Order: sequence, then C-alpha cells, then structure tokens
Amino acid sequence: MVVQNPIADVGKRATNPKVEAYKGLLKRLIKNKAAVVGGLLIIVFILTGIVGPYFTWLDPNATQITNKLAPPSAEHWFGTDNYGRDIFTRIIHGMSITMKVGFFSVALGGVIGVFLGIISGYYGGKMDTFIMRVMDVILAFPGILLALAIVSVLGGSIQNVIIAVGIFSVPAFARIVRGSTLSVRKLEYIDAVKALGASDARIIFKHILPNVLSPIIVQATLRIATAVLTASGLSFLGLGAQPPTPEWGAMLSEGRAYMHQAPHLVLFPGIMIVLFVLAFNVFGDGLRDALDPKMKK
Amino acid sequence: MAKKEMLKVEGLKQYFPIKGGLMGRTINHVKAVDDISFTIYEGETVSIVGESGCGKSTTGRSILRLEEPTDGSVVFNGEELTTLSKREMRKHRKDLQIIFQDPYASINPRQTVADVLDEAMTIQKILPAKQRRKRIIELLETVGLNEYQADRYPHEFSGGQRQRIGIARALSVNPKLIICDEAVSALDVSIQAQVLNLLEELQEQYQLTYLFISHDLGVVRHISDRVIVMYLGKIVEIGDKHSIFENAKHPYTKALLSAIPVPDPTREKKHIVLTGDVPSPIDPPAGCRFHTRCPFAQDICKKETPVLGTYAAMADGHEAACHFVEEIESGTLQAKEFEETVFG
Amino acid sequence: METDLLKVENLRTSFYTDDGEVKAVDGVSFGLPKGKTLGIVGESGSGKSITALSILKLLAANGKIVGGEVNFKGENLLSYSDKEMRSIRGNAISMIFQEPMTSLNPVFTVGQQISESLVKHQQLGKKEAMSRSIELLKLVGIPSPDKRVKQYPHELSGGMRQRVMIAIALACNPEILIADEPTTALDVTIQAQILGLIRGLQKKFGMSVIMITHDLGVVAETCDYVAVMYAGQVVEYADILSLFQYPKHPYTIGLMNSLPRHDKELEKLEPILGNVPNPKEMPVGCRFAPRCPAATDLCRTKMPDLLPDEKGNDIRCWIYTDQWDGESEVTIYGEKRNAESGRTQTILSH
Amino acid sequence: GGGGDSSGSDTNSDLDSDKGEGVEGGDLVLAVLSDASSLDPAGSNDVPSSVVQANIYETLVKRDDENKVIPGLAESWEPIDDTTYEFKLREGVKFHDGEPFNAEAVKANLDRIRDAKVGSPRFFLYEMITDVVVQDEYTVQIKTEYPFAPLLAHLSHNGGGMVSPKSIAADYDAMNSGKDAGSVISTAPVGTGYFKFDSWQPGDNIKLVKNDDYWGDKVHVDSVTFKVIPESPVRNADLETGHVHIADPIQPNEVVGINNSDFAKVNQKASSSLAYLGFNTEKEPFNDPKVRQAISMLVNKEDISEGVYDGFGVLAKGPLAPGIFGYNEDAKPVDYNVEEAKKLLEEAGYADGFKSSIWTNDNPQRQQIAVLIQEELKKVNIEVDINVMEFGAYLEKTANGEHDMFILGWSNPTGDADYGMYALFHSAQKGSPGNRSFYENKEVDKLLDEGRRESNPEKRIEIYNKVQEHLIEDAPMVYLIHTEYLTGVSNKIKGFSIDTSGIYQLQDVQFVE
Amino acid sequence: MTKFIVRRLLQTIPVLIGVSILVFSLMYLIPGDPAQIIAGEAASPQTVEQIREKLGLNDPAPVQYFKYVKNIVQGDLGNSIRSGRPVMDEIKARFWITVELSFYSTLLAVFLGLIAGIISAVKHYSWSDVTIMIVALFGLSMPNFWLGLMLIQWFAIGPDWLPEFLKMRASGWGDSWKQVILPVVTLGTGGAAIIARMTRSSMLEVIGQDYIRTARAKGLGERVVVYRHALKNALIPVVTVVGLEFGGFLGGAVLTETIFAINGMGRLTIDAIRTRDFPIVQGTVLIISFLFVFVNLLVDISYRLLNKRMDVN
Ligand SMILES: Nc1ncnc2c1ncn2[C@@H]1O[C@H](COP(=O)(O)OP(=O)(O)OP(=O)(O)O)[C@@H](O)[C@H]1O
Ligand SMILES: Nc1ncnc2c1ncn2[C@@H]1O[C@H](COP(=O)(O)OP(=O)(O)OP(=O)(O)O)[C@@H](O)[C@H]1O
Ligand SMILES: [Mg+2]
Ligand SMILES: [Mg+2]
Repeated sequence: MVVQNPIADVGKRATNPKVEAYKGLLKRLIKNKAAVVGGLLIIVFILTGIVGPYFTWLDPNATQITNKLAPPSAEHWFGTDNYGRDIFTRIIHGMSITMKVGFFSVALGGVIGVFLGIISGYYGGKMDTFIMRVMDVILAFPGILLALAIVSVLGGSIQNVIIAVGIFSVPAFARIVRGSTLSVRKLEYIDAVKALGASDARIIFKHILPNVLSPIIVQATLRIATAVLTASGLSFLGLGAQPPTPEWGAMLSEGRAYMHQAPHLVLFPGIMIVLFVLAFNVFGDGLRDALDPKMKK
Repeated sequence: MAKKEMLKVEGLKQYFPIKGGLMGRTINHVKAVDDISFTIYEGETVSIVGESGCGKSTTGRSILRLEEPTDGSVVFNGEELTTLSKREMRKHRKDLQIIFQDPYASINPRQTVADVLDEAMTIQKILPAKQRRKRIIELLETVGLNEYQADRYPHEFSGGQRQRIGIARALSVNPKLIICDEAVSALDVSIQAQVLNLLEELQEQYQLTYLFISHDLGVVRHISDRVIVMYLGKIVEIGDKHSIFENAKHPYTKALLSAIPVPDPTREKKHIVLTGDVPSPIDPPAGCRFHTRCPFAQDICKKETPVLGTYAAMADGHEAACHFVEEIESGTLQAKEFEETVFG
Repeated sequence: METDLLKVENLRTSFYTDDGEVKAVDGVSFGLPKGKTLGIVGESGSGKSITALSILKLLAANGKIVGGEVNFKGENLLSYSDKEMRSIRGNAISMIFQEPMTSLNPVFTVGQQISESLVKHQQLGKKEAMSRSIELLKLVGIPSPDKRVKQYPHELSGGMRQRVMIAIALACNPEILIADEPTTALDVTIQAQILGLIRGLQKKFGMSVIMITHDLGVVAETCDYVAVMYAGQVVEYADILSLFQYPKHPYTIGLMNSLPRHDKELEKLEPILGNVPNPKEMPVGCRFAPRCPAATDLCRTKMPDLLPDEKGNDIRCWIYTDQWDGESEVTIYGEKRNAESGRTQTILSH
Repeated sequence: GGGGDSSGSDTNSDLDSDKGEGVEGGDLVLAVLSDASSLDPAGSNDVPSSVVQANIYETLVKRDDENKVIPGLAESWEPIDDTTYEFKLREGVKFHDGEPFNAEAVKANLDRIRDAKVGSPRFFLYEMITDVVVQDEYTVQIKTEYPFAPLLAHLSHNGGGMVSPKSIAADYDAMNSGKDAGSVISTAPVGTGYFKFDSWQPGDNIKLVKNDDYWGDKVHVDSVTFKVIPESPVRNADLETGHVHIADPIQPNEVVGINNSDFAKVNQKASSSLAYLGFNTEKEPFNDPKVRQAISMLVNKEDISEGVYDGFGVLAKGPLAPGIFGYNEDAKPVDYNVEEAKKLLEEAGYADGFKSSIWTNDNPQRQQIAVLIQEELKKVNIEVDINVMEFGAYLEKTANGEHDMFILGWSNPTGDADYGMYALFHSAQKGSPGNRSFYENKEVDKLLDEGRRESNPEKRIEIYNKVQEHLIEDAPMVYLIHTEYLTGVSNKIKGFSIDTSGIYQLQDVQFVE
Repeated sequence: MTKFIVRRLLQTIPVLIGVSILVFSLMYLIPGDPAQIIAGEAASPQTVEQIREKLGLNDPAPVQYFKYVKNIVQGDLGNSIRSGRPVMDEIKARFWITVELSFYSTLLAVFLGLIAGIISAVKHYSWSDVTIMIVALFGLSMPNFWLGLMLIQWFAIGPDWLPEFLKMRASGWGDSWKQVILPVVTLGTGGAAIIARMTRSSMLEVIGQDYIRTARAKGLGERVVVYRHALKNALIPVVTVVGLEFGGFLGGAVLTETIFAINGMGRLTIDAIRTRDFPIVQGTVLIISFLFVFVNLLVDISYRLLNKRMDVN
C-alpha cells in the first residue's frame, strides 16, 4: 500500500541512538562544573579505595605504643593514633569500607524501596495504603534509633551497619519511586502496552522501571552521602564497625577522646568524611540538574 | 440490515470512587460514564463527541477494560468481555486496539520504534521472532515511515511521526477495532490532516472499525459514519453524521455545533451561547443533566431523566434524549433568555 | 488604510540554549490599526507567543530581541528602559495568556491580583482598587463578583479564570490587548462565551486586539487583519476577506485545505506534506520550500522578502515576485495561483 | 612487673598542698558519667547510684582506707556464734525526717532488701541472712544460714544503707497500691547521712544539701550537685571553665594536660577492680589450660597499661587488687614470654595457631585492650576477630557462654576476697552470676566455700592465697590490670578523696579562698 | 479545616500503632535481659529471677504487648524499669528540652537557610550564589557530631585569646544563651544547608512559572515580583522540608544531646536502649513518632494556608 508521500525525515545522521541519548546527558553533566568536580572526586575515591591499599607501605593495624599520638610528619603524613598506628594508611584502607557502607546500604535500601515503591504506585489501592503506612512508620520512627535497634539485634559490624542504614533509606526510595511510578503509570504508553495484553510484570520491569530510573539514580547518589553520615553517627555511638577496622566514623569516634591533645585524630577522618559526602552530594545535584529537562537551558 | 455488530455496549457505567472523610472511606463517586448503550457495526466509524470531562475517554477505556467497568456489558464480536478473566482478556486484546492523544506520552521513550512493534508482536505471539523484522518494516511503510527509521528513538521523531508509530503499534497485532482517543487532537492542522487521511486509508484497506473519540467536531464530521454526543456521562444524542450535523435535535448538540467558530469570514456570525459552566460529574444534576444550562428547561427536566428516542422528523437510528424534541422543533417551546453572541 | 497604533517591523528574537541559538522569531512584520483586531495564526512553534512576548519584552532570561522595531504610537518600545516598559505593561498594552490554569498566582485571591495593576498604574488605594476589581469582574460576566474577588484561582472554573485574566488585562483600559490563545484550554461552549466577551469589550472600549490562535475558525470570526506565521516568520499579512477568499502563500493555502470542517462536508483533506522544520536546522531559502509543491531552485536557495501586493497585503513568496523562475500558473494543494511577475519591489522592512 | 605500683598511693595530700585556707559553704558540682538509676539502696546496683547514695545513707559498718572494718551506725559488734552477729547501735542518730535510728530500723531495712516483692538487685549481698532479731532499742542480731565471714564487708556495702522506717512503710503502702518498689524511697530518699536529698532532675542532676543535724562532723559545703556529662571533652571543658569542680572520670591521656594546667589537678586512686580477659573454658581450645597459659603469656600488660591507661593502673598478678582482704602479695604472676607461649601452644597442638574471637562491649578502654591483644596474638598465628557488643547483649551472650574470649571487669565494693572471687570462679556461679569463664575446679570450689565460712582472718588469708595460686596456674582468665580512678579536681576545692570502690568522699571537701 | 485536621489526626493512629508494634518487637528481639542489666555483672540467678517476676517479663510477648497498649490507652506509659519512675515523668522532664532544642535549631536553620537561599536565587550565578551554595554543601556534608566536637574545641575550651564573652558553655541546656548556641548551631547547620538549597531551587522554579510572567505583564517591579509573587509560592516546598527537618531534629538530637550533655529525649532513649529500659524506649519512640507525625500535620496545615490550591485534593 502506498501512503501519499513519504514523510520528510528529521535528521539524516545514522548514529547509534542509544549512544546519542546518553551523550546528551553527559554533555549537560559536563557543563555542570560542580558535577564534574564531584564526579572526579568520586572517581579518585573509588580508585584509591580499590588500589590504594596495595600502595601503602605501612600496616594499618600495626600498633606501636611508643609512637602514639605522633603529630603529622614526613613519616606519618597524618600522624599516628592512640595505638601509634599510621592515620594516613588507615584512612586509605578505610576508604573502601566507607564506600562499601555507602554503596551497599544504598543498594539494599534502593532495591527494597524501589520494589515497594513500584508495587505501591502501580497497583495502588489497599496495597498502596498499606505499604505507604509502613513507610510512614519507618519514617516516623527515629532513624538513628531504628539503626541502633538493628545493630543491637544483629551485633555491631559493617554488614549490620549496612543493613541498618539500608532499611533506614527504604522509605525515601519507596516514596520517590511511588511518585514517579504514579506519573509514569498515567502516561499513555502504559495503557497502550496494557491494551496490547502485556502482563503486569512486563509493564513494571520493561516500561515503568526504566522510566523511573533517573530519580532513583539521583536519589541513590544523594543517599550514599546520607548513608555515610548515618553510619559515622552509628560509629560515634559505638555501634559501627568493629575495631580495628579503619572505618572513618569509628576513627573519628575513637579519636575524640584525644581531641584536646592530638586534634589530628579527629581532623583527618572528619575531613575525609566531609569530602566523601560532599563529592556525592555535588555529583548527585549535578546529575539531577542534567536529568531534569526543566533545568535544560 | 446485514451489518455485523462489532461492538455492543449496554448499560455501561463507570464510577470512580472519591476517597475521603475519616479513614479514607469512599465518600462519593465520579459518575464518569453513567449508563450508556450503543452499537458499532463492522467497518464503520463511530465518533463520540462532547465537552471535556463528559466521559468520552472513560467510555473507551472501560470498553478495553483498562478501567474495570462498574456495571454493564461489552459484547465484542459476539463475546462478553466484562466477565473474562484478566488472562483471557489479554488474549482478546489482540482484536481491540487503542491510539492515544498525546504523541509524546504514548510511546515509551526508551524503546526504539522496532522495539515497540516487536514487543507488541511478542506479547500477542503474532509472528515467529525471525519474521518480525520484515513485518516491522512493512508496518512502518504502511504508516508512511521508512525502514531506516526503525531503530530510532521516539525523541527523534516529530509529533505527527510519533502518532504514526502509535498507529503502527495498534496495527501490528491485526486488530478489528481501534479506539482512537483524541488521536489527532494534539497535532497541528497540517499534520492532523495527514494522519486523518492515513486512518481512512487503513480502514479501507484492513476493514477496520473505529471508535473515534474527539471534541473537534470538524474532525468528527470528516471521519465518522455515526456520531454519539455525550454530556456529563450520558448520551444525549446519537445518529448518523448527517442527522447530527444537519438535523441536530437535542438542545445541547445544537448549542455545541453553534458554538464552534466557522473558518469563513463571510458567514453570519451568530452563536447560541450557553450560560454557566459544565456541572461536576460528582453530583450531576437530577433529571436531565443538561437542564442547568438548557434554555428550554422546564420543571419536568429537573425531575425526570429523558431517555433516548426517535421522534418525528428524525431519521432511522437517530435518537435524542430530550423531553421536548418535538415541542422545540415545532416552536411551541421558546427558549428563555436565549443568548446569541457575535464574535466578530 | 488607517495609521497603525502598533507597527512591528522585521522583529527578530533568539534564544540561546546549550545547543546554540534558536531563532524563534526571525522576520515578523505587521501593523495593527486602532480599534481593530489582528489575528496571528500559525502552527505550534511558529513563534506566535514569542512575538507577543517580544512586544512586551517579557522574554525568558535566555531570550533576546536581536533586531527590528516595535513601534507603539510612533515610539520604538525596544529602546525603552525597564522602568519605562513597566509603565506600558498592564497599562497601555496588556496581555492574556494561553493557560488560564497556570497564569494566575495560586496564593493570592482574585481580587488581590486584579487590584495590583490598579494600585500600580492608576494609583488607587487598596479599597478603591478592590471595589474596582469587583466592577471588572462584573464586566467580564462573573456572577456574584463581590464573593469571587475573595476567592483563590483554584476555586474557579477554567472559563472563570480566563475571565479573571481578562479582567486583569482590562483593568487599566489598555489601548492594545494581546490575547495569546485565550481559549485553547477551554471547551468550545466556554470558548464561545470568552470570545464573545472579548469582542464585546473591544467594541465598548475601542481597544485594538491582537488575537493569537491556531484556529482558523476563531480568526475568521474575530479578526480584521491576519498575519500568518510559519517557522518564525510572517509569510502572509492580509485583511480577513482577502486571506480567506484568495490565500496567496502556499502555506496559507495548505492550511485552509487541510482543515476538516464541521459546517460542510469535504471529500478528502489535502494535507501539507512533511513536517515543520527543526528550528535548529532552518532551510536556507524559503522556509516553506521543503513542503511546498511549487518550490523551485530559487525557493530552495534564497529567502523571499515580505512584500506588499496591490491591495496593501504582504506576502513572502517568490511566486508573486518578478524573480519567479517557475511556471506562471502553479497548482498548490489543489488551488491554482498565477505568478505575478513584473511587479515593482518595495522592501517593507527597512 | 610493677610499672604502676608507685602510682597506687593516694596523691591526695600533694593535690591539696599549696591550696589556701578552706572556707565554709558553696555549691560543689561534680560532673559524672551517668545518672543514678535509683536512690533506694535496695533499688539498684550500679556505681553512679552508689556514689550519690553514699552521701545520703550510712551503713552499720564502714571500711577505712586499709580496708579495715570500722564503726558506722553500729558502734560495736561481735560474733555470738558461727551464724550470728550482734551489733550495738549508735544512739541519738536521727534520720533526715526526724525518725530515730534504732534496731527496728535496721531490721526493717535488712528485711526489705531481702523481700522478694521488692526484687532488689542487691539481694545477693544479703541472701544468706535468715533473720534479723531486735534485742533492744539499740541492739540487733543478724543470723545467717551458714557461717559467712564477709558479712561485715557486705554490710559496709552501699546496699546496707539505712533508710528511714517511715519511708519504708510509705514505700510498702505505695507498692500495695500498685506502684513499683522503691517509688517512694528513690524519689524522696531519707537517710542519716551528712547530706540530705534536695532534688533530682532525672538524667541531668541530683542535688543534695548539707545536713545540719548530722550526728558527726558536718560537711563544709552547703550543697553538692551531681551533674551528668557523658562526654569526656565536655566534662573537662566544664572543669576548665569552672562550671564543675570535680570531673569524673578523666581519660588517662588527659591527665598530664590537666596536671599541667592551672585550674585543676587529677586525683589518682588505685581501685579494687579488675580488668580481665576471660576464656570460655568449656570451649575448644580454651578448655586446655596450656592454651590459656600461653595466651596469658602473650598478653603484654605493660603495653596495655601504657597504651590504654597511660600507666595509670596496677598490673594485675591475680584476680584481687592490692589492699583487698585476701590479696596474695607473693603470688607469681604469669609474665610476658612469647617463646614460652609458643612452646605451650605447640604442646597443646596449636603450633600453627587458630582462629578465635574476642568479645567486648562498647567501652573504649576494653576495645583498645582487645586491639592490642589481637595484635599480640597475631604473632603466634592466632587470628582473632574483635566483636564489640552493646552492653545488654554482651552480658546476655557471655552469660550464655556463646563467646570464645571476652574482656570484662569486676569491681569489689566490699573489699573482701570472697566478693572478688566467689562469683567469678565458683562453678556454682557459671554464667550470669559472674563466672563467665565457666571455670570449674573442684578444689577451688571447696576452698571458696571454706573461705566464706571461716571466721578466722588468718586462716581465710591462707585459703585465699591457695585459691589465687590455683587461679594463676589454671589461668581461666588473664588478669590484666587494676585500674586507677582518675578524677579531675578543681583548684578551687580541697579535701576531696575517693575510695577504692570509686565512692567520692565529700565529707571534708571545702572551697578554698 | 477542622474536619481536615481531625481526619489527619485520625490517620496518625495506624502509624502510631505501627510504631508501637515495631518498637515492641524490636525491643523484644534485642538480646539483653533488662533484669540481668539491672542486676549487673554479678547477679545471682535468684536476684535476676526476682527482678524478672517483678517487671512482668515472664509473660509471653503478646500478653506484654496488650497489657502495654491497654495502659497506653488509659494514658499510662508504664514505669521505667531502671528508675521505677513513671515513664511520663521521665519523659516530661526531657520532652521540652528536646522540643526546645529542635525548635531553636529549626528557627536557626530556617532563618539562615531562607536568607541564603533567597540571596542565592535572586543573584543566580553570581559569586555570592556560588559561595553560599558551596558553604551549604559543606554544611550538608558535615557529620554533625564532628561539628559539635569542633565547636566545643573552639568555643568552649577555646584558644587562650578567645575573648571571654565568646566562650560558650560546653554542657547542659538553656540556663543562658551561652548554653544554647553551640548545640543549636550543631543541630541546625545541616538543616540550614538543606533549606538554603531548597529555597534556592524552589525560587528558581517558581520564577519560571506562568504566573510570574503574568505579574511582570502587569508592569510590576522586580522586587514585588520576586518577594511578593515568587517567594510566597516558593515557600511551599520549603515548609515541607522544614517540617521534615524538625522531625529529623527530634530523632537526630540524640548525638547532639550526647555531646553537649543535654538531658533530652534523645539521650534518654539511647540510655534506655542500652539498659533495656523497655517502657522508656517505647514511650520516647512513641512520643517522638507522634511529634514527627504532628509536625507534619502542622506542615500540611501551613501548606493549606500558604497554598489554597491544595483544597482541591
Ligand atoms: N481514574 C479516574 N479517577 C477518578 N476520576 C476520573 C478518572 N478518570 C476520569 N475521571 C473523571 O471522569 C470524568 C470523565 O473523564 P474522561 O476522561 O472520560 O472525560 P473526557 O470526555 O475524555 O474529557 P477530555 O475531553 O478532557 O479528555 C472526569 O470528570 C474525570 O475527572
Ligand atoms: N525559553 C526558550 N528557550 C528556547 N527556545 C524557546 C524558548 N521559548 C520558546 N522557544 C522556541 O521558540 C519557538 C517559538 O515558540 P512560540 O512559543 O512562540 O510558539 P507558538 O507559535 O506560540 O506555538 P504554540 O502554538 O505551541 O503556542 C519554538 O520553537 C520554541 O521551541
Ligand atoms: Mg479524554
Ligand atoms: Mg504559544
């Protein structure tokens, strides 16, 4: 069959469209100076976290009581702690732990939250009411206490901190995803595939999930920041990583007894946490701007 | 008449609960569609017109069970749809397709055109996977797109082209009936005409039946065989397009037709202007729903709901739901405060 | 022809985006005589709204007027300072926007929003302004206006909101009212009310109106003159009768012919082929050339100017110039047009 | 070794040396780690409560700095037979509410603390008492189920603080109307002490005022406030800025800084408590004494003392601190000896080391000890994980014997060897009563039982010396250190001291000009 | 409006029931026997058993829960296990301290955040915008206990040259402004940062709205447009954040209270968890949750006052 005339084509390039779509995003991301700085910092953190420990020349856990609380020097860049351990080395080794806490807790909270959020937004009704009430309960429940309770039940360890912080971040994901699901669900293409006879699973995983991804990603980067802060707060309350793990929050918390005498014990881990959290906040912000068409100028 | 009944809707109701009050109980309903019946025969185009919120889209969605109807029956091709299980319904969806208004929202932005069509065929198991690519290209050509556009994403197409993709998707499963819900309303006039022509050609070629939903009476007149006029969830008039456009009987239909500006500066510019706004479907007026704005309204209109009927001077199959069709026609009933306005 | 109250000449407005300059308005010229209504029609994205916003200099931060003149009573508004512009806006020239739903501030009452203009431009006291607001609401046909002034926008229906917008626009008896698609968001029956209202008020106050719309029906019923826009340019400017009886520009012809009508039966629609050009990749020659059935090499390589014809209407098309290189009789979307070669050229835009 | 020995002495006199003349009056403010949980002597068994109670209530007998039992509210006492003691009470003593102190009051108090309905956490102190018999107004006899030598020591414990009988009656009345035991006594404590209760802002402060009717020497200050400040830097900041006069505890590492300052000095006092690393002797490989001994040899107590306590502590030879009745001066402690340890491990079949874990609670010093021990054990390929638990969970799990090694402390508020060893090492006390090593040695059990019943002090010392030898030999735990109480004392006051169980002695405290 | 408030109040009931079940089961699951903790490290089994019996800890969990709920309904939160005092009394003493601390911190956060956010939005892309946003990001990224410690180091202990009037009291709450500032700054900084960012983006978004264009089309001056038309709308999302922050402060006050030795609900809860003082934990968590829900109710109400549009839903 012939339809009148062929329609004029819009663009003539035959490039890979997937690449094109992401190129645009990347371009906008790169335009955001802060996001670039944040992104670079994150890359540095990740690289250091992975390869850094192989390049340190000291044992992060080797104690040397005779050299405790030494101030920063050429030998010990960030000084030594109350056991005479090298703080610089410990910070490098702690990087991956901090990252683990950030990533895994967000992954945990994200997976559960996204799942609940989609279910809630997609099916609505009683299910939605129930899930959202449960989320309200978790939100209303003082976060740090929830974490405290979880860590108390399961014992203090990195895994349990991750679980605690992860659960703590479930409602944030669930709410955001529910919101976006509700708006995506209203879009006509969802009805169109429904009208084609698509199953709920297909609609959820193929059509809704990919389209609620960008707020999830933004939320995830920002949540990593929050997670690291929460985890360090738990460490401060003595419920974080087990000694001698060089987790930054734990280092900070241990070091506070020496604050007057040897401020470098709290200064360096503190700065590292700030930088780490900052990097993710900045990057998350940039990502949000880049993903938000409204900000497109 | 030897016309085959394609779709028979009877007593269809769609009420949406309004939650509220203490503990989020249902305190009221939006009576979006309130007891409507009509039949569509094979190969024809029936349009639903009416103002925003009168329940046009809801009617379409209920037929497709995108919204579970509150009440009523929908018989498609001899089979009752409302009682099918979800699973069985999915199989039947092959025959009933829908094209939406918004060319930007009606395609998943993360699928290429080929993905979209392939998925449709996968779901309904139309063809073995290997032969689908060929079919996709055929479909694209059918709707006036090119093969090289198959692997592009929706954002690379214009609105009119996207609407064509939507049409291709609907066609891909070889449907018998397509519901076009404002399928051309969002398009510019010049593009709208392209798509309308395409729909007409496809209908001819595949003996498609259309349920065409639109508030644009120009488009409706152009494309339809028969027209249903809805007001606040009810059908107020139904008939073939000549009856409706040239011999409207219901005061609402008349007002509607008269309110539309005509693109002809030489014509006399008189319009019946209805006073007031469309009432809310939550608490629709009792009796005839139009009585609050009707210049002919009498006491009985406030109490009794008129039923569709064919009166004198009305063609076969032309029905109107008004207590006073004949009185208005004969001029024995005069309009109160009947306002006529001139725009220019 | 009367002297124009407002005369826009070769207006050009660009937006600066991440992907470069978007020439949203690129050669718009028209005149608006006092007391008359000028329609601006054209497809979505053709620059109608931006033209209107440019007149009032209300462009978004990334937009800039890069050329042309907007002469209001002989003075070029483009040379006005911000402060001078503010004394024009809402006062001598006011505007009604496309979206009645979002154009009213949700956190202020209707009365507050109307009074503001009055307080600003007519130095009324708050009380006076409020009672004047009530009068204005009455004027635009809102029942029980004394109650409505105290209500918030969300408490009103779409039609009422649009009336409020009109009341705001009329508050200071403007000389020009720009109505940017004042009825697109509304139902036909409500549209009829609003259009009737605007027309009535125009008669009553003798103001000039610019009616922006994409609906040729609205244009036919409300306007005296029409500017047809395509891809940021005015392609045809004519009095209403000439335009509908003998449209000259191929785009105008196409537009008329692709319009399904409820008042008469059309055999088949004659759609304009192809799509609106991408604003980032404008054709070098005539912008309509890629879709024009009569286009020649000339059309594709050189942009025609907007030139007046014998009736004083303007047209931007090579066919009606002496440079035309095609057939002398061309068929455009089923309509025949004669090329008018040999006419003298006067360049309208300076 | 004895690195910390010299610091064991009381430095009180140095502290006050060049301070000026004392003055009467003033509000003394103490910054303490945590709030009292109850001001009812029968209501709780924690140090923060005891330090306050000690100022309100008095006990029948007291102990002096050498741990000798001296008269308190009882002027004298004598054993009548193996299981009966008779006390002559001080006359003319009045409770803060004006009630007289007499034999009936003693009976009421000792009966109350043993009353199951009261459910006192200090019940264990007096559970051997079978009867309290009033002989006359000022004579009372206490009968025990079996001969119980440490009875006097137990009576010197804060739990034996005498509460006004009127309060006790009122408390019982409240209990009958559904209130918890102690609801009256704890909120309005009435004793005979040199301070009277004034007010309690739970969680924040407790204020006591001078008892002008005290039977003995009256205190110098008008009032004393115990203010809760959990964070050490904050306590010190307040001490420095003069908002508090006594800050307890001071972190070992802060001592030098404070001593060098011009606003305060640190009061050091050897405690009677023990910090230890316990083994679960019922679990492999710790059921083998050789392994336990080996680990004992691997623990470098000097390092712990230096690293964790900055030298403020006495290295432990055995379970008892110096000065406690029954302390074995001559016990041979296990010394740090890596070579010997390796040999022992080899003999035990663990030449290649093993994997294990150390549990501790969220006490920073215990965590630090754990870290240091972990590092030491690495040297013989013993890989240990450190498991820090929250206190409640920690107590429960160690009581259940779920642990391998654990670090805990044991304080000795009675100053008697029985208190310091019976609960820790008697096989009848496994689990929650104190024997979290699940140590079982028939001989030790027998000796501990004898020690309790033997009334002759010489013989008791002999018995306990034997016990300690067994305990060092068997090494059910590594006896780490007897810590010191480090208390910041403002230069604005003098006369402060602290006893071996950590109770502040405020009787003589006064502000200086 | 009243109807709305009543409805919202009733809606909090299921949340509070959920919270109570959650806290109850958590407390039940946590290892650690309160009787054991009260009895201490050296507790004879008889002693422990006596305490358990006294506290009713030997009842099965559901029985304990229903007893508890029954008492709550009668307005009785039970007695503290540790001190024996009624939970109500224990909380009352601390409740206002935490509320005050949160309130002042919120006030500070709102004050600083709004000013910074508005300046930032109005001077979009200027150096002051950039500076404010960088500072805000730091504020957001700082662990607040660390900030608290640093503040104590600098302003309580302080360097010698620090003038006396700048020396703050490191411990306690509320006797003088010197006891208020440090904790409030510690707790409020993060909130100020969040509010500043929120205000900025919300302002920027509102400035792009159609009704702002309408305001300009009326010929209004820029100040009127920004401060009258834009700000009032921009405040709506900010109010939500303020509510959430205030709620967060209530829970987050734990760390601040611990550091500054403030005798508030947060510290009470932590101590109670440590000592397995179930009734206290349940009481505080319930009250903090209730406050959180209540504050969000206030937010919703101010929402409606600010934005009448909400009535539609
Ligand atoms: N899911 C829903 N829940 C509640 N109310 C609904 C829902 N869908 C539609 N409605 C209401 O039902 C009525 C009819 O809606 P419908 O979309 O069918 O109207 P329409 O005639 O298609 O209008 P339009 O021309 O604006 O598309 C409206 O008042 C609408 O608000
Ligand atoms: N802020 C902006 N930044 C970039 N491009 C813009 C901006 N505003 C408008 N444009 C572009 O300017 C062109 C003209 O827009 P305009 O709003 O004037 O169209 P219109 O004719 O009013 O269309 P419609 O009928 O859809 O209202 C469009 O291509 C649009 O994309
Ligand atoms: Mg619709
Ligand atoms: Mg527009």
